[in-house]
Amino acid sequence: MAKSNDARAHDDHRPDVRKYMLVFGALLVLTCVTVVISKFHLPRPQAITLGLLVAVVKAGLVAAVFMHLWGEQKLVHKVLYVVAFFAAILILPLLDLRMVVSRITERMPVADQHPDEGAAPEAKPEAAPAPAPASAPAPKPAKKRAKSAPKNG
Amino acid sequence: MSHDSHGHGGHHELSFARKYVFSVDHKVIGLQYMITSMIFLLFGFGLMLLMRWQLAFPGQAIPFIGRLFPADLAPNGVMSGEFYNTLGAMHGTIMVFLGVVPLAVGAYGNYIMPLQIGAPDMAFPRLNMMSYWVFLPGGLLMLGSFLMPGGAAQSGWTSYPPLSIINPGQTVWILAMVLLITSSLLGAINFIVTTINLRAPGMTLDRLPVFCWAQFVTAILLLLAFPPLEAAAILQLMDRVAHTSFYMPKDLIILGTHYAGSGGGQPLLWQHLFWFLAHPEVYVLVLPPMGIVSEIIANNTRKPLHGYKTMVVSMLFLGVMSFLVWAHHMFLSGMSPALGNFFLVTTMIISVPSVAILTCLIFSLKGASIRYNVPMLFALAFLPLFGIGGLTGLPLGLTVTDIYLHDTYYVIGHFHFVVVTGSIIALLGGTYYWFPKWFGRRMNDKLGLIHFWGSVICMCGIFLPMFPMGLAGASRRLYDPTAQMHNMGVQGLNVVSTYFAYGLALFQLPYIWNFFHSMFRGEKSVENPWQATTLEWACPSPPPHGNFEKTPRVYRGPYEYSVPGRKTDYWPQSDPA
Amino acid sequence: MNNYGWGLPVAASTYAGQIDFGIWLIHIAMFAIFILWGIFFTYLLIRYRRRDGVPAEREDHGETPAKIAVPDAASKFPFAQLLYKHSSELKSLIPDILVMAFEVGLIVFYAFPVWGRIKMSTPDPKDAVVVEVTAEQFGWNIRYPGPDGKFSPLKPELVHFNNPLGLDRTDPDAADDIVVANELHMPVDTKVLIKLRSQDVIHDFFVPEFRIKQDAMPGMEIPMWVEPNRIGHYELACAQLCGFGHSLMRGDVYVESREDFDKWLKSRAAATPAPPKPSKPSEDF
Amino acid sequence: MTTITMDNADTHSGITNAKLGVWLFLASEVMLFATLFTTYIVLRMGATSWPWGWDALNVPLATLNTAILISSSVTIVMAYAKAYDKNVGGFRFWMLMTLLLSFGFLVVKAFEYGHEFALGIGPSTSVFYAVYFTMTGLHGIHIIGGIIVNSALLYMSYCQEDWEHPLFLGRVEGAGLYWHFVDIVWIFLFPALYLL
Repeated sequence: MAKSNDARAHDDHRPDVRKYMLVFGALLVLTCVTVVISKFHLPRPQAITLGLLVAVVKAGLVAAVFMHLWGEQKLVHKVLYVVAFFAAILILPLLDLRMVVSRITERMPVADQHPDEGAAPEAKPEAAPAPAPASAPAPKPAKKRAKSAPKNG
Repeated sequence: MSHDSHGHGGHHELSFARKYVFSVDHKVIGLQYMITSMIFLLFGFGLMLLMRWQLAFPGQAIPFIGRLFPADLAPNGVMSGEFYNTLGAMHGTIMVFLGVVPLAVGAYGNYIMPLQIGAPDMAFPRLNMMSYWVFLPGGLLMLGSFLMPGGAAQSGWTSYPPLSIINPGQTVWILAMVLLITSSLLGAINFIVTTINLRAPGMTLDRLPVFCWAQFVTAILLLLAFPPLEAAAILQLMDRVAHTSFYMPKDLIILGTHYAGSGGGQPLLWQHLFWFLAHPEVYVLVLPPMGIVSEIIANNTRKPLHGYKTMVVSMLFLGVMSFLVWAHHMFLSGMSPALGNFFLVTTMIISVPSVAILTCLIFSLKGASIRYNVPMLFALAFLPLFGIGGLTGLPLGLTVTDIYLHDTYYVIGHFHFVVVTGSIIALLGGTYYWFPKWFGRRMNDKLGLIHFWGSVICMCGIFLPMFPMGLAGASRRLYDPTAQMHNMGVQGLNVVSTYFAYGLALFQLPYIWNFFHSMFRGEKSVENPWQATTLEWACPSPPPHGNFEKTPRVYRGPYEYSVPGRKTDYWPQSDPA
Repeated sequence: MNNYGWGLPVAASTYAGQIDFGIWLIHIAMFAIFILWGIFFTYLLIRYRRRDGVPAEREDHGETPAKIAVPDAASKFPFAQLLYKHSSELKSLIPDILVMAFEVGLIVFYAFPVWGRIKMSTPDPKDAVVVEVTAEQFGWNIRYPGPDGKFSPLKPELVHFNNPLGLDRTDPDAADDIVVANELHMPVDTKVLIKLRSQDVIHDFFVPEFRIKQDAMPGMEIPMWVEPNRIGHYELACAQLCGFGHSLMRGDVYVESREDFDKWLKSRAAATPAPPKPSKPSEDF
Repeated sequence: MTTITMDNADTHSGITNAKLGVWLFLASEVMLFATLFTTYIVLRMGATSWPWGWDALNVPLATLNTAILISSSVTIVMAYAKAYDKNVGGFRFWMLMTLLLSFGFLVVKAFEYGHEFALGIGPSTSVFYAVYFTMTGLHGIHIIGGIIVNSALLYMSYCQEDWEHPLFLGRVEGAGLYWHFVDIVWIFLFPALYLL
């Protein structure tokens, strides 16, 4: 392809309106799906993985179709792989906190299961008159959440 | 490589403001960065001189200017604890973020890199101008924080919470940092796009001079390492202003009163995010000077660099690894010891590329015909002194010996040997080397020699005593070292360092005079005074707007010196013969 | 206090010797490396200075031929071709590989085991003297559990001038706790488990003679241990910037025989005020 | 903008300067939001109590907001399509729709914040609200930045000289890339704060 700087000539991202509308519909549906799933108040690990999965699919759709990443040049993909690698390094501070939890004095209560299953949620008075009912102590977080940084942003 | 939309030579004459103040020419912006960062370096240097007085003679009034300071900072001339901490924090911040980075990346990168790749200007000239005009207000805001009630930032250039949340002066520090970070981000984008897209025809990646490789890796580090600090600084700003508790644990009792924060914060989180930036930052400080030293050594040994490919691969590897070593600053900070072992291994891995680069530079001297002019003296002094800096990093990088040496004067000696006798010596050498290109005149060699020998001896005089002090256990950032008995044994070394520090101040005067005097009345110089081969010497000095009359075509590698069978012992890159 | 000179102060704890060994080993290696490179460097500077008529010799690794004659002995190695192509460059890295081997040896045989022993393992509280050191802006509050050997949780709302730790004396565990400011007593040749806490900002527990250093992180209780093996009076200093009084924040560490230590504990226990009736702090003023 | 004729074809990467610059800027933005997400996860793991999204925040309103932002993503892609076909009327219509939708997003956000402030909930209430206000606030600032850029493009489509400029399509694509990135950040932010 002729390498000129005029964006149209060599960037043959010929816009395909039908594909855009298709993706638009898919995104709206996925949003409703993720909201409905969260309404069930699943136990922590399932909720996190499902929510994350839907978010990654939606982000993938936006990036691949709207941002024309699908047919993009290799250099842009390389830039994104480098960024993904360095963003993934930011996991190490989480690793540190997991290992140091035993030292933190103000620790999470040991209640491991979900608040609705049995553990009497002692109402923890919110500092301000919170509108929602006093929040029950969230149970001990499950396995470390996968890095949810927008990988292909 | 065509030219700006308003054409070559015949462009309409710009007004004084557009030509010199709000210029979009990478050369004018480079000089603006240079003059500004040198003034900031001098200011940070002055802060250090005050600190050295307090360290050597604690409790005694500062001579001559002691009375000038307001009463709360230095009651009747004697420096107070807060004032000492302010000087320490601002010395670190100004020297790193306002001095060396803008000089190494903003000044040299902006001026020399486009010339070395044969480009007419940077990829985004207006963005380049914007990056300077965001940097300057950031710098002035940082200096302005001295005038704030309560004084400037006082919790070290690392501003560890919770101290930095309850100490005065940190808010303006954060705002200035956000401006500086934005300026560096804009600069980094500009550098990467220029290096990728605007190279002259024939200038493939393996013909790129080492200085351009160093600036390219530095730009990637700036682009990817600065945003985490910006996010962490915004969180700290929220902690200070909106009383959130990102870094404030529960039930803190500060000066007897129960801190009314909601708790739940993690002070370690700031340390992780800060050092996630700060370690790539120190490689940003050292990579461009390594590039400058390689250029000067290649030119003055009259032979190609030994192991060009090894050096380039080492720089890229250094760039990647610099993101994986940050927690060797945190071995003793409450971080889990198991992670200490991981970062010990990555720290030892990262010492390999830096040693490889130094080895290649030293082996470049083998079989050379070395010319001992002033830039070469600076470049040669860089090698052993940076070697000392690197070697003293070994006991600090090893977890066990770091238990004793962490946060002592050993650390201060280590990083000053890397930054002062490493980066700043190389940057000063760079001014002697490229001065003819900037102003078409040469700097006076006699003054250069005085400046060189005086600076190197005084620098070693300041920083060598810090190693025995560190071994004796003298901690850093101590307002009054004599308050602790285990420092009494080495207090004499503090006095030695202070005298050498004042000596170093004196030896900068010939340099300042030489720099500004030669700008107008220096001895006129030819277009290529050092008979160098890289592209920046293939255009008139000082280069006109648009740099090259005809776009240069590159035919060979950057350092083709002493090619057998040629008349002259240098073969410029753009020479078709 | 004659144990402070230019070099390392006297070693007064069991693992101080190991840390000193590491420091001296690395410094000897550093001097060796620096001097060897220095000699080679000055030789090069003198031997290859510019002389008229003597041009620089290029190593002419410019366009190395594609196919390098690899000696058949080495040809079975995977990267033989590549290594031989860049042999001149790689030969120059041999000194670095030696230093790297030394470092790997240092890490595996010295750093991992000693770091594991000092920082990653803490002695069993039953057979060690347990002390809780709470750092605050510009002072160290040192708490001994007293005969019952139990610490009571601290209540921040009870903190006021003469109760810096917020100790609730009515709590049976806390009744016999001994709280001392800036004075740490240790029996010689017994393991001491120190629980390090901080009330406000980050401080750092540093006793040069014990070669012990650990940041006191607010919101964390960090266990560390030391086993003093030399009777004497040493200095406890803060090694992390904690405000304007950072350098004035010092304490004294007394290592004495077991009997003296117990005698001192009893004298302090006698001096501790009897558990007051649960008065609100505001009533005292 | 410099119109660079292609005589360094062998050393040019084939990607226009503007697009490469925008992607690098998005790279630094990814690092910024990755740090914020790391902070969110670290603080959540260390927190003593973390309210459930449905309890603490108004999820239906946020779902509406997500729908608004996704549709603004579509309208800006339609604007790019119209600019690609040099149809200035279509471009102006779709770009106006994008601006209206982004204003709508800010209005809904303002309602949400106002409701919370009225109840006395602020960033200092608890770590959850601190993370919520900081992340959505920073995201809101990025939305305002996007609005400024998009309205500048809309204005430029009215003056002939800019609309004919060969690089105008590149600018629209750059603004579109940035806007899609802001949308992707919200796609991750919405479940993280509201639903889990």
